[in-house]
Amino acid sequence: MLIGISEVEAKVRIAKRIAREFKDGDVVNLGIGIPSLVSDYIPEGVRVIFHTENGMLGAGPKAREDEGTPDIIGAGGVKITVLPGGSFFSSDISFGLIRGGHIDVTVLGALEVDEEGNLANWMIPGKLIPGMGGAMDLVTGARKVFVATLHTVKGRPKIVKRCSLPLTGKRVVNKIFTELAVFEVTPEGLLLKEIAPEVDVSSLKRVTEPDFKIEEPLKIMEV
Amino acid sequence: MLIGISEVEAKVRIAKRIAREFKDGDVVNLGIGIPSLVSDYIPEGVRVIFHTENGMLGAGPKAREDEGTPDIIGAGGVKITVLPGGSFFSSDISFGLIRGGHIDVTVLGALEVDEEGNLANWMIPGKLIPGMGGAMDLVTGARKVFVATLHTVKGRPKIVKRCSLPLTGKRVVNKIFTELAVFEVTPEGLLLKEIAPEVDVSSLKRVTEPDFKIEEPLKIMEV
Amino acid sequence: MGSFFKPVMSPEEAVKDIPDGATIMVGGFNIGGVPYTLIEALLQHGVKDLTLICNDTAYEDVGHGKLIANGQVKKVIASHIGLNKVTQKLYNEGKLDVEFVPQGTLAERIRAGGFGLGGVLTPTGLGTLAEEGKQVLEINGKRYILELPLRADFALIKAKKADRMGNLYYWGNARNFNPLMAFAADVVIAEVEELVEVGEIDPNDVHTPGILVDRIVLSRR
Amino acid sequence: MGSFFKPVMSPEEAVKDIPDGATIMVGGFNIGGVPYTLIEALLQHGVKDLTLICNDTAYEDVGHGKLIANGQVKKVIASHIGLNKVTQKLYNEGKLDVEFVPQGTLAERIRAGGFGLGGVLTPTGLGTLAEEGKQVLEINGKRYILELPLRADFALIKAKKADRMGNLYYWGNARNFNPLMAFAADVVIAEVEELVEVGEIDPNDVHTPGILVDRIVLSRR
Repeated sequence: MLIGISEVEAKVRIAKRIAREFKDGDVVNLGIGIPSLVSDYIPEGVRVIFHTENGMLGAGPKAREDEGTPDIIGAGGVKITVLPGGSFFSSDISFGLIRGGHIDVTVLGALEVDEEGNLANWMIPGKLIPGMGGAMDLVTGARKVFVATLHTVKGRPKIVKRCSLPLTGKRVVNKIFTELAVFEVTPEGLLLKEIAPEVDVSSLKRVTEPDFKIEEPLKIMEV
Repeated sequence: MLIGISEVEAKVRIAKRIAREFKDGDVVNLGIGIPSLVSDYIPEGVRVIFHTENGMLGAGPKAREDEGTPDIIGAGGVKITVLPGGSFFSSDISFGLIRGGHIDVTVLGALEVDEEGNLANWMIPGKLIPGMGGAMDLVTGARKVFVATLHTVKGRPKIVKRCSLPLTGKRVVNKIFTELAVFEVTPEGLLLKEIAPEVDVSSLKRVTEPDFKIEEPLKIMEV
Repeated sequence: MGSFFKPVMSPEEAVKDIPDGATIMVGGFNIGGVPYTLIEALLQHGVKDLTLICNDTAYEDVGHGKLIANGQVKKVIASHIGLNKVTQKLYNEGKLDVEFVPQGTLAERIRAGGFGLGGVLTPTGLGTLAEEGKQVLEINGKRYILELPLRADFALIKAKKADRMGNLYYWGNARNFNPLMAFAADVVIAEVEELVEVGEIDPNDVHTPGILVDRIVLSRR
Repeated sequence: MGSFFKPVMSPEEAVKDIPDGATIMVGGFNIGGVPYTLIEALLQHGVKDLTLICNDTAYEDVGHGKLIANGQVKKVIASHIGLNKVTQKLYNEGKLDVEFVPQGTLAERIRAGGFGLGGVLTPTGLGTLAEEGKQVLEINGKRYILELPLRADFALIKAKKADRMGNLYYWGNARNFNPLMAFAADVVIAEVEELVEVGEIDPNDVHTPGILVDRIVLSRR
């Protein structure tokens, strides 16, 4: 890591930062990986309604070992709970909510994300091919698409000029959150909105493939 | 009436005859008018499951005056009951059942029905224009389409060579039941299956516009 | 999309921002599942030139049928108008525009509008007036009419119960078009007979998730 | 369509007429809503060359994932295979055909198959591999992929409860694809945890009407 924090700490930092993006009453779908951590860090007083694409609103914390049931699981297969005011429904309804623009934000991981807002996160041809699951619908239908990703993996930037892997969605990403920075995707390319306290813009440029504009005044990311 | 029975008696005769067509477990949707009478005459031991397109299976008899609710009504707006084993659902599901071929029989009235199995029952341009309601879906999706109609109205045959009114469905009718006869619609035109005891074939021909073939041996309609 | 709890309003307050010329969906089939109280408020309100999307136009003196009788509607999109004599009369006189839609197609068009789908491919109406002027696609050797999605500015729906988060529970076949319309309008106003606390409707029994509902109004009858 | 009461069968009896080469739908998402008992019977049965339509291929040692590990499947139509190492391995080796379908599109394709619709018009997948080889329609200035309906010879679904007429009640988010698949197969086999008398499931709580169900099997776990 560029800034001397562990991978786990970096992931938690990203999750915490994203958790501060939501407004009271927002409806949010979290992907697996870093996104799944976000729900642990929602600020007090902000009531976010979590959607799971297998058919649930009002998803609560993980179930206790002795209380969970396969009849209530998160999108990653973990046994979870349902909060008061939650609801269950079939998959067509669940994706009607997604595709129809009824989900405020989806947070997804990335294999690659680029300056046009293209996202690749469902396959590496010939190697890792999990499938798109609900991700293609989520990036198409959610009102805002946030990407949560480590800034680099094995030294290689995850934010690239142009995705080389098969896309999950074309020009769909609104914001990118890493342990080093927050970018907004604009029609003119990336706009740096926040930077981590440990780095400066020139070192950030070295680990970010595309050029980016810088918002003035540039905010220091709260960590 | 050609055979000296009242219009009401004629309608009841048609309803009774159709009621004998069903097998135990059949799922049936009844239109308004004569078809709505059919449910009163289902033979003992035959358990027909009635569907109403506003969203119900297991429709039961009319509600008692003091027990009905606008929350359970038949397709004609009458307050009815739900039988044990019934179910309620939204309109998309209701028509998914219809269009998807999950309803065994629909019984509908006619303004005109013709030898090709075309049915007109939703509008008379410039005059009576109720709209098609669920009828176009029913004739398209139900496995069998029965037409229940008086043989003539004001002396004019309801069974015609070619419908002149806007169609509800093209080549959709399987059987036609009147107080005088039962016809099957075949690729070669109408086939007379049963004739009422009071009439003979030549008098039937005078009140039926298209030619028809006659099944041998010709059955006398049970009345 | 909205607040965590949904505002509970008087019927007058709930409909007052519906402007002239708005497109509104109204739930119900015949006398069942109609938001009668909201309709009364709309009659009082006097809003004009509405486009009304509904299964049927009820009766001239019942429910949203009254809006037509009261001259507040310029266009109706419905499957059936046969029980409202005024609708039929105005239509025959050329004073009211009526788009007839087969009932199952109407349900799917509303659903498509709310579900982000581009249209509906249905065999219903082939060879009839319902096919006229529409694109027909041949798919796997069969023909289907392309029917377009429907959306509205406001949906006026009716449920049995709501909780404060807007979760709705319907009862009987009064459910009909109501849950579909909840997806397909910019503002969804739910009239309910009973308002309960969050948690009182079992998550398994919620028919319309509260996130779709913007305003809650209690029935006056 | 069938008998008034639905036969309650042993799992072995219920699946024994599924022939080699059949297309089967299997309900569930990850570990939830999977008809485990029916899958065990299919493993015993040994039927081969199945086309399997499911949301995901579970795990190589869980649920219908085992059918793949056991070599009984020639083609999978699913949105996700990432948790079943055997599916991924066989696919990468070219020994298993996998058609990837976005999850929402999969739900709509199954629904279209069961609802008599000609296809699905969705924006999901535009500009990705999911668009390749498919017809794209421009409707009101927006592009939509035409996705085709899915049907199966048999659907193996899982519910919490059934009554003797086949009415099904699901619980939790184990509902997922099960109610959709009940519409879209020639023979629908419902595995349930509990069988109750007709009338015990409130008509308002029936999620799958019994007329769609052909056979009932009790879960063994």
